[in-house]
Amino acid sequence: MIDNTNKKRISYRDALHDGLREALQQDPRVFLLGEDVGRYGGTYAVSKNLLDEFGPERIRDTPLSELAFVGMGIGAALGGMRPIVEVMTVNFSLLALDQIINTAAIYHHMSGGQFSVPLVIRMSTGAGRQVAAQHSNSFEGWFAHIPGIKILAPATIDDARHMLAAALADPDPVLLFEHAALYNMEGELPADGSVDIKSAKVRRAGTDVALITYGGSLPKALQAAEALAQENISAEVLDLRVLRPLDTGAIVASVRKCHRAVVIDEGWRSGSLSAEVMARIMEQAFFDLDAPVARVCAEEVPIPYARHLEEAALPQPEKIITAVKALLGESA
Amino acid sequence: MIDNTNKKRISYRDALHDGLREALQQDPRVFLLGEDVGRYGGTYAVSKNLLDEFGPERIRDTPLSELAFVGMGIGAALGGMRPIVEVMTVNFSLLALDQIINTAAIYHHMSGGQFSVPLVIRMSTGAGRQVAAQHSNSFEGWFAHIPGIKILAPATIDDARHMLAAALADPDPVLLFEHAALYNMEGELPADGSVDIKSAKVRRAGTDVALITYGGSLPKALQAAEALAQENISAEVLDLRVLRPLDTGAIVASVRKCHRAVVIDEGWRSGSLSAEVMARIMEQAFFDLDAPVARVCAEEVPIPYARHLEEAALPQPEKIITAVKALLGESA
Amino acid sequence: MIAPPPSGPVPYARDFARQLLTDMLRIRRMEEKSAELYGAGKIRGFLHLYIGEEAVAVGALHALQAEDNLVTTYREHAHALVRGMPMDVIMAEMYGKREGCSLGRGGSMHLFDKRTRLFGGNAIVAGGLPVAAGLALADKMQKTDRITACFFGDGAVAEGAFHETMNLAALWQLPVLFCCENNRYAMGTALERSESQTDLCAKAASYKMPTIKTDGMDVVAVHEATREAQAQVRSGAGPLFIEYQTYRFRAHSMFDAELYRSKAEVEEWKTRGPIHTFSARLKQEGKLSEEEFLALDAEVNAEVAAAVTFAEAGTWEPLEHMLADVYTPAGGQL
Amino acid sequence: MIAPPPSGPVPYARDFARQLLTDMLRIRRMEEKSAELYGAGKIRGFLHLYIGEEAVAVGALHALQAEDNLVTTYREHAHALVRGMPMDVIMAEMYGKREGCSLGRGGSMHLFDKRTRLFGGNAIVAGGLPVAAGLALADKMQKTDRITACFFGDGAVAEGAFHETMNLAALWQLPVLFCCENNRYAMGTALERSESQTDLCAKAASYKMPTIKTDGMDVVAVHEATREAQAQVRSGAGPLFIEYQTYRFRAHSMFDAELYRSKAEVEEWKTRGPIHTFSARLKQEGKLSEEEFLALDAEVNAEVAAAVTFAEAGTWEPLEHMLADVYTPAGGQL
Ligand SMILES: Cc1ncc(C[n+]2csc(CCOP(=O)(O)OP(=O)(O)O)c2C)c(N)n1
Ligand SMILES: Cc1ncc(C[n+]2csc(CCOP(=O)(O)OP(=O)(O)O)c2C)c(N)n1
Ligand SMILES: [Mg+2]
Ligand SMILES: [Mg+2]
Repeated sequence: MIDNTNKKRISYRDALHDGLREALQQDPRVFLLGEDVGRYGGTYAVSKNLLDEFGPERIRDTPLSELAFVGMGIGAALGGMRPIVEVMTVNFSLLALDQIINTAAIYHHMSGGQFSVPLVIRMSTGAGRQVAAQHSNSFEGWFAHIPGIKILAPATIDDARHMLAAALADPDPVLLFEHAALYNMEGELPADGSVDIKSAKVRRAGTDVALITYGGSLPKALQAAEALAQENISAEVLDLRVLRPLDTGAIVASVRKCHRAVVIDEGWRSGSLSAEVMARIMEQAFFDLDAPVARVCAEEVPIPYARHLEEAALPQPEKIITAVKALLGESA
Repeated sequence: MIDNTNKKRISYRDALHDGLREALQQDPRVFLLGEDVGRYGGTYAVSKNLLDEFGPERIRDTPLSELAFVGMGIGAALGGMRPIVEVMTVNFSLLALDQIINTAAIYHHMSGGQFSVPLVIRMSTGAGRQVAAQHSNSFEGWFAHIPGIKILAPATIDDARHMLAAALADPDPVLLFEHAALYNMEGELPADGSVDIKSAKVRRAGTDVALITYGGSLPKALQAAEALAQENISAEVLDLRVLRPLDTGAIVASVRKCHRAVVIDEGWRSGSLSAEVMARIMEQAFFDLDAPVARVCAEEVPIPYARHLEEAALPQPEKIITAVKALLGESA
Repeated sequence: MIAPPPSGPVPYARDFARQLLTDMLRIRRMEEKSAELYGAGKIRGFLHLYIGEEAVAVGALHALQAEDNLVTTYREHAHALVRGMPMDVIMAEMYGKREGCSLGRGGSMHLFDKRTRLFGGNAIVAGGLPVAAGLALADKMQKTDRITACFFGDGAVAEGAFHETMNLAALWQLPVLFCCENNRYAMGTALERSESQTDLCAKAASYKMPTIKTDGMDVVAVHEATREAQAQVRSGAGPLFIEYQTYRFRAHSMFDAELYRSKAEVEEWKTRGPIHTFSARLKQEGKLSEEEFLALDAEVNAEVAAAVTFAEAGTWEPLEHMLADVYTPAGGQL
Repeated sequence: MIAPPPSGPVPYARDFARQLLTDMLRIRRMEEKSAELYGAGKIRGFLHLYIGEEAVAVGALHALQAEDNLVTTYREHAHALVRGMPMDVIMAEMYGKREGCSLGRGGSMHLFDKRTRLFGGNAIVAGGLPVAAGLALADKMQKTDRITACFFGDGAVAEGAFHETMNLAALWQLPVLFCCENNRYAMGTALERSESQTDLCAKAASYKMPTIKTDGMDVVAVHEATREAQAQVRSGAGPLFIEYQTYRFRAHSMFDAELYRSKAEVEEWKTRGPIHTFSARLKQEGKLSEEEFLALDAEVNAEVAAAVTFAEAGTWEPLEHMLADVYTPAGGQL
């Protein structure tokens, strides 16, 4: 599925697909289960053609039973397999939350360390495609509240391609959030064939302000940084990548360097991951700040269908730029 | 059920019971549904004897079907009733989250303002009784992330007695979290017969440090404040009461007054409501701070059964005192 | 192997028969236009067409009474239209315009109408079932003689929400009519790959709930079955499950490559198309001439065109309203 | 009206018959002691006793093979014990001591044992069912001939998780034995107030799953039925649902005033008590004398006493371990 005109250019969707295919090829214990992953070809076409290659035992279409098939993923992991459960979107994961939080997340600890649950759950997240309130949630930051699970948010081609392998190598439940607005994003795939699932990464270095973000907001932050550069404002862009455990060291380092920060988060402002990032900065880099950290988040409204309202409800490069400028003014 | 030796002394449990009974007496549209609210007498005995008084039509025992009976509460509210749904504990609310978040919370907005859902959901929350990880969650701060619902956390006899009436008078879904460790708490019931569900309340005035908390941690914060007073440290205790919408004004006022603050929250530290409180202080009272805000939260571990471990995992007065002293030292 | 096309005498007076036909046509033409508008970028997000299934909404909803409650899914243009929501209001909602039923906030999947007691357009599969049971509980407690009709697909049957709601509705004898639009697929998943028991009426019966299975490609069969069903529910006999066996002619949504079924299967089902089989029967019985059909179709097309004009002329909700209605305004209590 | 007490010949050799009796007694005495220790504040949190239901765990688990998987609920002391967890380890766990199976982190409701493939002790009603189906899926994919036994109560049947799992297990023909301990109440809610269809086998059958209903007060009936059931599941015939009709003699947990049932009902069921009816049969058949019974009981009491001593002597997990095992240590991958 790789674009042949330039061997290294690939879409986020195809990078995910290739990562999935590779995982299935390399480990016979790996299998995929979820709604419409097989015959339909995957709701977002990430698993397209995999049914033909790996057969219905390993590419398993499930009925609409989110709670049960996520729980079955837990059981299969306990039973020696390496299941990848696809929950079609984060919106439907609410139906499966009990199994994720009240079973998967506590198994290792509560069994006195006897059992581990090497389960990977993939789901799409986020808004931006006019699919209205019930289909536009961003709960990945919310999941990051739960001890015992790890939360990944690939926002680059490289992470889309390689995070799955790292997640599968992890002995504990890992949730991997693919941002639905990124599937069509294209980019170069670096030659180096692996990524860690520990660290945040500086995607653009800068000195005046740290833009701290993840997932679907990363391209927006990069766009804002580019525009700011035109006005001689040097913005650093930090991609959190791993939402739990958070790489506090990287956050603090960016803040120490820039003395100002804006957190960009597609979750609703109150109680979003942005708050936790700010709390950590408060705790560990308070005296490095020249101004209070600002944030650009989703407006606190069920995400509307109409395009102009949806756009206005979400973080956008312009809003980030405005926040940065307000911050620089304030700290003068 | 009021203690006769002193007519105004009453337990948190009985205050809740009396509020429930009054609601049922005053409005024929009000009814209670949930697991074991009737014949069993209520898991925490809050609804004891109400079946006899109001009959099985209005005190409805449900099967174990959290998703459906919470959704039925939404429907009944839309249909002109004033249901009070009891979800036995917040732990089981995970099974009903889809209905709460992806239906109740968005109904008014997404219907273009046509429909409202005057639903009250009560549930017990919190740890502290050695019931282990699956029964010791504190998700009320997590729910506070969701626009379209309101979140209440009664922590005093007065709020236990009167918050329900205010919740029922509200046209939108209101979730009321009763802390399981508070049911046996006793106190005086003020004569004044109502409370608002808008404001945070200063439960103890002070000048050196603001202890910002809610729910089951309130008595612990008050205990810490009392102990600190012995050492001539004047702690103000702010009870948030309403977790969504948060009373930012009251938070800022306490911070402005004390210039230092500790947030105490039984949620796991990362991504708990404490983070949002810190973020708001960062945004609105940064320059009033003499030291970074600190927090005392639950340790990031599934809450263990063993008493010494459970105690160590939760906020305790001693930890609050230590945090306050560290803060006062730091800001010197 | 599918059943032969519906045929036989139509037991209705000319006017009512034509109304059924007209409503089916209105759905068909409105949706054909919607698909076109989707291609043109006027309608966006998810769009699920009802084409092929028109007999179900039309036959069923004409059997209900005006004060009944209606709960449905993301594939609900037809239900809203037959229930009485003006086509231009639907179209405006799909455009995202303020003149839409939900001010453009919900779009195609979320049509709400307080006037006709249409409680939405729920896009969480099986999400509407508990809400419907709750509406019915309210009616039972208030002793109205209203019933609640709840539409959902075959895919919803696998969800826990279905099970919990069926049990509660039967246990408490609630006046709900569970209307299952069995179009044999949930997205790309055929019923046989979704249910160990594919006879959905047998599943419903396991809750001790009466059931009716009917040919959802035949508006007469649908209407007759639903009339009987609603009367039984309204009589206080408790809930009833009615299965409409139908088929969607189009893709699940606009993003579906239809890899999971053959063209031949679709073509075979099209021979049972509810509009042409019904109009053929009317013509055969002399209740409709070809000219009348064409005139009627022209009228419907004019309605569609007017709806598009209305939607095009619609306005956008002002950005300043962004945070309105997240909570009910004080005093706005119902 | 309950059935008459189990009677008739015991089709087992003396040794095995005595083992069944002994295991029932071990459960009974261990739990009587636990209740006492709860009163003394040694055991805390929630404590759910199995007293009255002993025939189920004993008869059923002796029909399984050592490599089978076991998933159960918060009312699981019996399952852990019969499965082979030493009584002192159970007791230490209930004390919250480090010598408990889960280092004291789980307590009464959360017994885990990797050695005997006991996957817990899940205190979310019906929460274990999906996990059990997943274990069975793993076995099916790995072509082992292991089966998974999943215990749950009558109350669990109303949960969506039950429905979704039953369907998936039947659809995919997974080797799971669904063991429903129908003790007629979920806390204070009688089955008739919980299910529109109170015949739980009929419910299970609606998933096209074979079912067996058996007298859960009779260890012989339980054992025979479960032997047959497990063989069928192990043969690759897919899942099976077995209902054990039983009764708990004690309160739901230590916080239950038992307002929802009469003393007379409890007393009537006690006449069917699994231990005294079974020992009476053995005595009648000359497989057990009164002296032997008393000696056996004394042995069991000694085991209980030793378990208490063990638990008392146990240690507390150090506070420095507080955050251990939230994640699997690197390299600790299974
Ligand atoms: C809980 C949930 N899971 C998954 C989806 C994604 N989804 C939308 S429609 C659909 C298929 C539903 O099929 P069915 O109930 O048969 O209705 P139909 O579309 O055939 O009318 C799926 C899987 C969803 N909206 N909600
Ligand atoms: C999902 C969920 N809801 C509610 C509870 C509280 N609860 C614990 S046990 C129980 C009754 C379960 O009854 P049943 O399944 O019949 O098992 P039994 O206790 O009779 O063995 C309830 C309601 C729970 N633990 N989990
Ligand atoms: Mg369908
Ligand atoms: Mg029971």
